[in-house]
Amino acid sequence: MAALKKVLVANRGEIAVRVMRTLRERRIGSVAVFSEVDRLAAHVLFADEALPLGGKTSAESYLRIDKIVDAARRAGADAVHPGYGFLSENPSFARALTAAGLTFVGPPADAMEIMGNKLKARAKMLAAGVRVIPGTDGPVSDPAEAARLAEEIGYPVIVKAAAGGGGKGMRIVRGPDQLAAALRATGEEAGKAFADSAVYLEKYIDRPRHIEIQVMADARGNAIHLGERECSLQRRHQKVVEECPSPFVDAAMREAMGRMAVQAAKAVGYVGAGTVEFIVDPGRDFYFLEMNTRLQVEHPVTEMVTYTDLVELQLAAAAGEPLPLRQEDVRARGWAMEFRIYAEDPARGFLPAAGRILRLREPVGPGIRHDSGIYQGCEVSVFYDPLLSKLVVYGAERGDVLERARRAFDEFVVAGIKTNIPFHKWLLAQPAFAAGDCDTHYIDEHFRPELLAQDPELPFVALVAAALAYHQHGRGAPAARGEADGATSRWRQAARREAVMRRSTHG
Amino acid sequence: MAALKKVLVANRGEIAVRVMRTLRERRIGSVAVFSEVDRLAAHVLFADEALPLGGKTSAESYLRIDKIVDAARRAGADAVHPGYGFLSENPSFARALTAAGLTFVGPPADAMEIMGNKLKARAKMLAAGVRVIPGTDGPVSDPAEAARLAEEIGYPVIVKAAAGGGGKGMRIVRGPDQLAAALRATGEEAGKAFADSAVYLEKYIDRPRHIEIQVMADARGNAIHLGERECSLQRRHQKVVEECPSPFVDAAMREAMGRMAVQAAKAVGYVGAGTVEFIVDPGRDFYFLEMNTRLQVEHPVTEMVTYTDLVELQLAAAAGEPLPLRQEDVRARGWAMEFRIYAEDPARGFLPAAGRILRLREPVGPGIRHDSGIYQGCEVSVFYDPLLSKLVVYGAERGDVLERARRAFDEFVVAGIKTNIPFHKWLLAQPAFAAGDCDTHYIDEHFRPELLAQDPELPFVALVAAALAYHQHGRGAPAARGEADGATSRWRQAARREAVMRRSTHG
Amino acid sequence: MSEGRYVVDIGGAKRRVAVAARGARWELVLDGETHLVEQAVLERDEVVHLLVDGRSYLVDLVEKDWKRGRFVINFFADQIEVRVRDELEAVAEEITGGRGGEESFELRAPMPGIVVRALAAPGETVARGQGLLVLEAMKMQNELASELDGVVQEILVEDGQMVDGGTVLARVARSEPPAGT
Amino acid sequence: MSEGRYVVDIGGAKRRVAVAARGARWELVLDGETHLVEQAVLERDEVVHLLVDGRSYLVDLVEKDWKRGRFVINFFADQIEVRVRDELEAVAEEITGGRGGEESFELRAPMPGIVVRALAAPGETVARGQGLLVLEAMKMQNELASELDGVVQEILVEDGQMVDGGTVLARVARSEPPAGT
Repeated sequence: MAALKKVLVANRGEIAVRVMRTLRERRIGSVAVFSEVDRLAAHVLFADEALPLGGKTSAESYLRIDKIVDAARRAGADAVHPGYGFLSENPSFARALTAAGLTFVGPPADAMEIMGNKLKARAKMLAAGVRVIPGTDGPVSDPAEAARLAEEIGYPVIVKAAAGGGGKGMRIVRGPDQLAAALRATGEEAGKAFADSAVYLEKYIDRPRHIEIQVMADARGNAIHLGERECSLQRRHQKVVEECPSPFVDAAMREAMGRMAVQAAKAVGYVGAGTVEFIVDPGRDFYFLEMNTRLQVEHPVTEMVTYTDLVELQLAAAAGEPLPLRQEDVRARGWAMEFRIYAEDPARGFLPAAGRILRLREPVGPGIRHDSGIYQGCEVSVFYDPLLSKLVVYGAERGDVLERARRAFDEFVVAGIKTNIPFHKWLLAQPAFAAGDCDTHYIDEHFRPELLAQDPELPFVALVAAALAYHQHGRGAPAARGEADGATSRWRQAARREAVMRRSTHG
Repeated sequence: MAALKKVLVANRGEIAVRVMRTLRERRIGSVAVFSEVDRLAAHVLFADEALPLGGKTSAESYLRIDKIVDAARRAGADAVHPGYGFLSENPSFARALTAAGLTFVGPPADAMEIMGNKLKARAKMLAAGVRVIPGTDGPVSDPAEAARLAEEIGYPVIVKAAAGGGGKGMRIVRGPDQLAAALRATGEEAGKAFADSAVYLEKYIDRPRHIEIQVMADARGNAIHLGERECSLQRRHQKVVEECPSPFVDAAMREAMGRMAVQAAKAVGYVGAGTVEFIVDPGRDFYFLEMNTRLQVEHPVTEMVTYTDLVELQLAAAAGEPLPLRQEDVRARGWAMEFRIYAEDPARGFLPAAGRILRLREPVGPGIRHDSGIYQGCEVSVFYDPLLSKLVVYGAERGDVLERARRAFDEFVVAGIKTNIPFHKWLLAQPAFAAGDCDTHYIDEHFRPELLAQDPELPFVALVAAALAYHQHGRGAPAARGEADGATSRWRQAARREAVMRRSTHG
Repeated sequence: MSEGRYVVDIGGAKRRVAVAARGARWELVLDGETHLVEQAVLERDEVVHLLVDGRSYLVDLVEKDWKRGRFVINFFADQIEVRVRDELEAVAEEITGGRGGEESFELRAPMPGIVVRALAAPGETVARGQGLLVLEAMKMQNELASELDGVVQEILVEDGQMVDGGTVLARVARSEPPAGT
Repeated sequence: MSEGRYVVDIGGAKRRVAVAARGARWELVLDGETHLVEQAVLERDEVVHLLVDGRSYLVDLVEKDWKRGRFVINFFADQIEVRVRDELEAVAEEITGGRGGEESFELRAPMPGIVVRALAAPGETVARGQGLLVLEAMKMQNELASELDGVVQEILVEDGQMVDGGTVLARVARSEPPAGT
């Protein structure tokens, strides 16, 4: 396969911009696509070329395989990078691109298909010797059979409705005496809720951690891993902070998890960047959970610690090049954390926020990488994911990173829309987080909106600013009396002149 | 000495902000000082507290020891960080602070004093076994004596007027037959120019490189080095690009230079961060040039590659703490380059530029650290150094860094004042630079303003933008006819509304 | 030398401020404490830098209603609403019983917070300016007062309850002003 | 559907442009080539995003003189001056010999560049619009033309010479227009 010359990025927001940065570094042309709402989105401004998809919702735009294939053809692109989300894990998309003679920057469709189906993936992994979470491979109804299987799996187990999901229709069973009742109750509940009373058993992991391994494979059968990412800090199953390395993982565990992740990738003939997610119990036993067949949101923490550019490695794999790294070339150094910046109001149940970003001052300086999909003046719409940007902080030690992150948030200014920055400030003040000691339940158990601390100086500063502004320009202002309406625009015009004058007369 | 609680930063611009970032990470209060011109400078906005010094010129403000000591006292600071330039290498300043009971974040005044005097420093280094550039230690007048000394030093030698400087009153002598004439001519010239005809001899280094070693010492007699920085890319003795490591230095040479730098530091009882500059000949022989007794402008490239925070190490040394690193703990990884962004016009002899930064979009993303002292809307004054910011780019390999730097400059927008960004773009396109093969003469020999390439798309893009703007809003515009004067402010008011409308109708 | 006296509503509290020019600086007297403020404008009506007793603050004026003296101020990632009135105007409001001819007063939470305790019970007669309940918000306890002379009709929240900004906390019905005022 | 025809001076060259609205887009015909442009405004009068035949450009209008049609456009770290005139106006200038009643014309370098060659010699009669010399700037060769019918008085630069923007390159003295026009 020839080297890529022009790549269409079938995504939006920070990930589209981030992919285009690598394209530009590799002298590959970048093509953006955009919905009607996104005419002025950051990725459109950043790209070399941009083509409209029409439509407002994702379903009308970024999820339309036909439109994207057509755009790639019209732009003369030779490949498409899907980012994450949207069509990134859709085998039909990969096949449509291949059919159109375009390269999909991602794994083979078959690998995506297997990993996209929990049952198929479980069977495949079991066959490949990958440790999956112990459980029954099908429905169980006979209580005696269930008791035998539960013994085999080991308590606690969880009884799950086969048709259930999202935390509904499941019961934790901590000993044999509770099993029969739980089977009966879950079955009845499932019958009512899903019109299917089938239930199955799975090992229940108390206070689990969510740790994932980055893998990278070429089309020649080589595969390596690039260490783990700790992703346990979640709010309702949504990751909010990730780090690399994990404070929970030592060298031996990393090696074992990495080996198993590579095994999983090889079992499905994987090519490109993928992530094998593990659920880890407090005793450090880990189980395959799923494989994400795309670049992860949190890939930057791996990049910072391993000195790699995962998008570059993806592009090389897609172009059929051999992996430029062997396993022994992968060396980690330092510590990195990613804080996801969402447009949402942590004081009101993390309600998604939308609107115009009136003011934006981003943290910079030593140890800060800000992968952003926003700019001052841009509109944040309600149509898409509320992820605005990712603040990636790195340093020599975890403690340095925590202090640096605090500093970064102390210089982060966003006005006009609500963000979860106050939430991150709360999190950084938690001793358990500082100690690296949070499982996946931590936030849901500990966070309450009233714990959010506004800047203690805010009321005083705001009072001073408002009183002075009103004194000078408001209704009662000596200078402005009788001209309140027209005053604003005149002041605006005079602002530059006056600012200059003030500077030379003050201070 | 107790831990520091509040530090006054006796500087301005990017270095003041950079120092304050570390102060904030270490939970130390930061105090800015500012001249009349700098009321709205970036460091004033960033600091926790800010005190006016009055005055416009440096001599009236940032160079006034009395004012700064007074400000530190008034603010209740316990220490002063001098940054670089201004008072940073002034022993009287260090002594005045000590006398006022304040900690100077820098070396002992005596060490500064020795290193600040070329003759004293040379003698001290010779005594300590540090290799200095071979030369006569005093004036030479007798031709026979000169011939003997020149043989000893080894040709080529340079005949320098003792009272000379800045490239005046010197002659390169490549063999014994030219020596007598050069002595006579230089002496005569010096007599006329400086009323002092004394001359001396020094070894002349053809096509030299300028490589420096970062050292760090504590008050307990420990000193280490943190590797080298390549600083050969200079324009008229002004550094413009620095990198770490140097493409010219191998492990053995680094070790030897490092050892010698530590020796130099120990010889003067050095404490804190310092830089030993070496001149290196093409045969890799290196000679002590001088020691800079402060943080260098280019310190970030060392930080990126060694995973250290040199300001943090400075603060620890000033507080009397032992060095937290031993020599064997210092490990380098990856590659970093710093591009100095100056307010100057490379198309017009690098004439310093001043004015308001009307638009600023800074490069961000993977591998970029931008240490900046500017913001959109700020004024760049003619009163101080034209250094606006430093674009620090890092990655795994030198080649990656070069491509990334090109990408960074391709997304860097500065409008309103001239900068040397076009010069950096030229530099990045030079094969000799890409090969790491530039000596200190490279820029002066190879750069010509007419080699600056404007963006090839600029004329076309500007034409389209201007024609459309004029068509819609200019004198001849169908919509604006007869209302040209008042139109601008109305448009401005309507901008937001219209931008939103456009977005929903376009695309 | 322009001077002014204002009543400022912020975070559910009412503060009195006097502003006076002192050369190129401003003197603010806030609840008896004097602050020296130097103000510099980055973008007029939008961004202001303040040195308050030497401390450095960069502040964004996100919303401005000059006539009503209503502002939303952004400071880093936090925002707060502020209302500034001339003291004379505020006094006039006091004399007319606040909010002109309104017959009842709804006490609303000016921001999310926790109800610490009610200071009056239903049926109780309260004077304008008298505290109705204490709301803890932004780590500060704020006494929220009645804006009418009247009778408490309802206290709609309980001690310890978490409330959103805008939640109605209590209702007061107007009592007739004594004849002759 | 608003349409307009303009003469644009840029980088020492004179270009003819026709602008016409096509729905929400614009069609620009530039020296016979047609471009489809979609314009979106980030900050009116300041920042504009253009999609020109699908290519993405973010442009800052740093200086605007709407009356005279003079703009300074910033694109990344480069700036350029552009002058736009209505074609009719430009034609009118041609008829009156350009720049109204001026008696002589100084050809100035519109930007720094290198003189490639002179196209006319002192004493030679030139027509308005006739090239006087070729200047290479921004990697493009630009023919700089006389704005007067007249006689070349001086060519002040030599081939290969590097010149700053604003340098006077040549002078042309007006010749009387033929009677009757």
